[in-house]
Amino acid sequence: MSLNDLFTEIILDHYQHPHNHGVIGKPTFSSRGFNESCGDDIQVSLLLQNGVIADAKFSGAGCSISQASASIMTDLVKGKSVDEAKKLAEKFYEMVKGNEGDFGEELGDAVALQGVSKFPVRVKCATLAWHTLEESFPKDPDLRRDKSADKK
Amino acid sequence: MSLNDLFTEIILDHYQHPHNHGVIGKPTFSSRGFNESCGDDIQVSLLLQNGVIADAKFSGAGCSISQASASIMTDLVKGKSVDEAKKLAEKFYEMVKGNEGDFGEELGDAVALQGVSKFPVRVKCATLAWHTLEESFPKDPDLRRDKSADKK
Amino acid sequence: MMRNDIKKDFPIFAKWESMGKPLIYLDSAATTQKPQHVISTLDEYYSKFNANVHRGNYELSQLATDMYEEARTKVAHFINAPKPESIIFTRNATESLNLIAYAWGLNNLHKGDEIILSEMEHHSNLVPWHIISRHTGIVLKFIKLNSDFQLDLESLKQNLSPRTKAVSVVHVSNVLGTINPVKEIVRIAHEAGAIAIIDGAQSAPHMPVDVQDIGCDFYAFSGHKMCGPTGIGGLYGRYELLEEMEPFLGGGEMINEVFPTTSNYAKPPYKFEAGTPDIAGAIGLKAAIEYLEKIGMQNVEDYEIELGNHAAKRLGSIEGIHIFRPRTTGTGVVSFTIDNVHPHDISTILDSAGVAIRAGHHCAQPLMRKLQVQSTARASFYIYNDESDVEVLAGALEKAAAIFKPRKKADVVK
Amino acid sequence: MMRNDIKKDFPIFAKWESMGKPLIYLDSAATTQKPQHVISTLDEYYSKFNANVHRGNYELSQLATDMYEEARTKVAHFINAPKPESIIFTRNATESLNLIAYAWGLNNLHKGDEIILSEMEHHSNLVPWHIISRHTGIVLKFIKLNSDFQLDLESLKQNLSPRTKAVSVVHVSNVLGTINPVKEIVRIAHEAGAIAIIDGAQSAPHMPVDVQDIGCDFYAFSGHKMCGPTGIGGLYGRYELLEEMEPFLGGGEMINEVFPTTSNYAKPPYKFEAGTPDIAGAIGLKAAIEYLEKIGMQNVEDYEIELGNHAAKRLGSIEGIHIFRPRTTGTGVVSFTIDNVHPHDISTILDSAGVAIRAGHHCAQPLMRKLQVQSTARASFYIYNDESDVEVLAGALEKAAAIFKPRKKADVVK
Ligand SMILES: Cc1ncc(COP(=O)(O)O)c(C=O)c1O
Ligand SMILES: Cc1ncc(COP(=O)(O)O)c(C=O)c1O
Repeated sequence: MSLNDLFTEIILDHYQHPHNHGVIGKPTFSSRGFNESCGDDIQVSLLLQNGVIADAKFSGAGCSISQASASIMTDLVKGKSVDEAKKLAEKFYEMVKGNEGDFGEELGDAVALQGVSKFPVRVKCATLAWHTLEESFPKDPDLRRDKSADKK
Repeated sequence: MSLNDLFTEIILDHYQHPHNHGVIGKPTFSSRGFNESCGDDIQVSLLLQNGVIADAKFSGAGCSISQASASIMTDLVKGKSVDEAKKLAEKFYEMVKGNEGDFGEELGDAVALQGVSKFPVRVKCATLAWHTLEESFPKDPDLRRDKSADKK
Repeated sequence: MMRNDIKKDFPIFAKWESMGKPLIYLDSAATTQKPQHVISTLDEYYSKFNANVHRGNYELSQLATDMYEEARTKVAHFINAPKPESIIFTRNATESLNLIAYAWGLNNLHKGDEIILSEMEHHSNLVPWHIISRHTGIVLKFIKLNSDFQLDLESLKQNLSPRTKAVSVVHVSNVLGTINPVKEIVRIAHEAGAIAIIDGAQSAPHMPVDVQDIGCDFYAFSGHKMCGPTGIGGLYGRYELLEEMEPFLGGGEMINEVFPTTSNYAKPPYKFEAGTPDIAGAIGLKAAIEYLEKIGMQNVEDYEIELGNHAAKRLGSIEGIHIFRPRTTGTGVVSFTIDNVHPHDISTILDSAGVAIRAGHHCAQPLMRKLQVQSTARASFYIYNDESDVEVLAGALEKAAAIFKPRKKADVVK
Repeated sequence: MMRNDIKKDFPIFAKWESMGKPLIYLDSAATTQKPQHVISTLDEYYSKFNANVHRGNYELSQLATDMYEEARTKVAHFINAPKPESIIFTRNATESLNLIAYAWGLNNLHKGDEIILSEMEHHSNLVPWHIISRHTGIVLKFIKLNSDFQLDLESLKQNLSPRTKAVSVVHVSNVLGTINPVKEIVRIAHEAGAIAIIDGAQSAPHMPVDVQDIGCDFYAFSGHKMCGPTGIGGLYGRYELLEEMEPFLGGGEMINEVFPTTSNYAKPPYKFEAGTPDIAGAIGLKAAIEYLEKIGMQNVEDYEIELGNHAAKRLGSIEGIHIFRPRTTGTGVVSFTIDNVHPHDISTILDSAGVAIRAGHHCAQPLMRKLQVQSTARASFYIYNDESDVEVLAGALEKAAAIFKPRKKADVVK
């Protein structure tokens, strides 16, 4: 359980210089998530175009792990469909739970969070952005496609 | 802690053949007492005349100790003033608490309850009638004299 | 089959034996004794893992949190709740029933609404409704007892009305030992559009319980009556109902956001667990369930029923005894009176023989009135009792009857 | 003077030491560790004296009842309550405060009535009033915090009105360590005709408390924060007020007579203790008080204040730290933030050095907003901590600051 496994350079960089920080004006989906134990509070907003996530942003405040995870997550889901994004989330949960596997291919920068699996109390921080992303998706699969695409 | 110390012949006799069982029609004072732990429920009613307790009765139901104690108590307080009755009650509490002393002179039959002091769970039964008696007396000492006497 | 050395698992028996005062404990319906496994678990928790739960981000707190949540999972499994989150930790069955009355009742009931209880309820399933009734004006109705000390389901049906909002009954009577047909009662309640509440204080410790099979909306129980520590109990609630409900106690842990004058709440079960819970208690309860599961709840039930039946038969031979127990089903609870001997006196005479039973109204005064007694004596058996205990009990009762045999009035002394 | 081997009384420290992971426990404001005396007392109770209280008429039950009532007497003596009967056993401070809100508040407050709280309250003294406010329409007002993290008594006076029915404030803040002038606050409340409620969760464990000197109507506290077991807490209430009040929870023990649809109640404190209490918890709390009294509460207070002051000074030398603590009075609680390092990250870094602190909103979200932080880190010291713990803490904090030192944006990977 070395701190270096947790606070990697990539995490610290995303934390101090987050990507996609902000709010989308007229998002297709958005959601807010809390982590009661440390007060993390994150908002995720998404813009769907042509069946894929064209833009993703996050705002709110939290610890390095939750903020870096949100920064990386918003990078990753861009260009993905809702179903692809949900698959990524599943992969991510697997990784931070400590399951074995090669996650680098699909999860990109997010593998920097693999060390979280050795810090059980921090798993909730790492997954917050992803859970909030999933919460933003409508339960009804039909609604998960963007309306703009339907109009065409 | 022999049972014979508790269930003396005198107690059993008072229990099976209680004295002063009943209710006084127009009592000067009366009160009702409960012993939650065994469901004892006793009513005491008193008639004051010329500054002394002319009649005392009890009713209700309870265990041998509480019933016998009520039977003996009502015998004892007859002919006593309220203050004398209160003093008797104090003496009785002392005895069942297990204090040393010669109680026979004042407490008469009630000394048959001395053995209760060796059965702490039964002390509440023995004192119920006496507490109910005391509860029946008004707090204000002026009211403790009988009204009939005042009218004279 | 029951091991015949169960008593050894409970250190209190050896302790009293060693003091020359063997303990014949027949008051397990009030609270059971605790096996060494439970006592050691508490010791280990405090000596090794003690920390507050759900709050700290450090290892020790995480360990304590995990242990606390594992206890929840264990309880859920024990009564076959569909998921751990449907279990709320409380102090005891009483608090569980009050939680329902306040959180569900106070917020959902209106003047004229009706709740159906039964004539054999414990005060814990009566007084909370009296309190809510005072606040809301609801009406309480009662399922009648028949002459075999069983609930009369016809009377339940007659009590139903469009205003019936809940039916709340005891699973097993703490006085009569009657096992009520709760599955049938729940079905009738649901058909009438009412929710169904089960007071399981005397069933969880004594038989396999399956809340999904019973189908109830709530099921309340106490840890201390099932080999667990004092201070911990539980409430199973149907999750969707828990989600809809307002909270009961307010404070730390049960909130999402708190502003000066408003707050919004966490999800169940946390919504209903305000403040620092009895962490050690929950973990001790888990140990108690581990212990009971090792014996097997079906074994527990079979053993108790057999011992209860045996005791009822043996005591039945005592002159002047009246036993309040259904002819057919009956658990390890045997309530009785003996002519001319007040229950309190019985209890004292038994105590001097080392036999601990209970005498009184057993927190069921309305039932006492129904039975037309002021109080009863009650022997309640558990896994650590056996037929030899019944013998000692019967012997002491015969002695009691002899002491209080009616005699002629003596000459008045003095 | 404080013995310097206090740590030895608490087995958890030796256990972790022996596992090669020494524990530096700085989260005692959340819950304290337990001395061997408390752990052994629980063990002894369950192995020797376990029985239900106030119900059985046999010797074992009487012993348990006596021990339980002696615990009440002990608690009364500890906070100088005028008599044991003015102490109600609850699960924790949270339940105590809810008891007041429900039993007193719900039955006595009307639309437009006002309760004055403060800006530094724990959720346990906020959320119950939110709930009662929803039921009754009462208005909540707040005593302001000044720039030295103390309550502004002028603001209390300005908030008073003829509708003020209660003033309820925390004795010692669990975030700031501020010791509030409760005697003065109570006097002001009483002059205005309001009752005065004190949340003593953080004072009872840490200083001599005299409820008669304070003059409050209610005083709430938790056993687990003062070396006692989890699951037990208490409420002191002025006896006459307790007598007038309606009950809170309904059930066994708290009644006199129960009829099918009504009941009347026992005297306080029993009126407020429905169901089987946490008997072992109360007896364990007595042991905790015995332990603390042996040390002497004045010694505890002096030691903690000195250690708190020392820690505040030592931590003050760390670059970028902000300490939220009054200049003059302050207990063993030191809350802080460090620029660029989130409290949660601080806590993880400290944890890896074996230091247990708490990071979060400390169940005081309105206070966090007032302080304009999302959360803080909090080190809370107790009798088993010393200056060497402060050194380890400070070293680990310096490491945290170094890890999170601002750096230039890296080339975006991939
Ligand atoms: C000031 C204050 N009040 C109330 C509480 C609630 O205590 P408990 O969780 O034991 O009910 C706490 C502790 O968290 C506290 O610090
Ligand atoms: C049937 C029944 N319900 C409720 C209770 C209340 O249990 P507790 O006192 O543990 O809250 C009891 C036990 O006394 C009981 O027997």
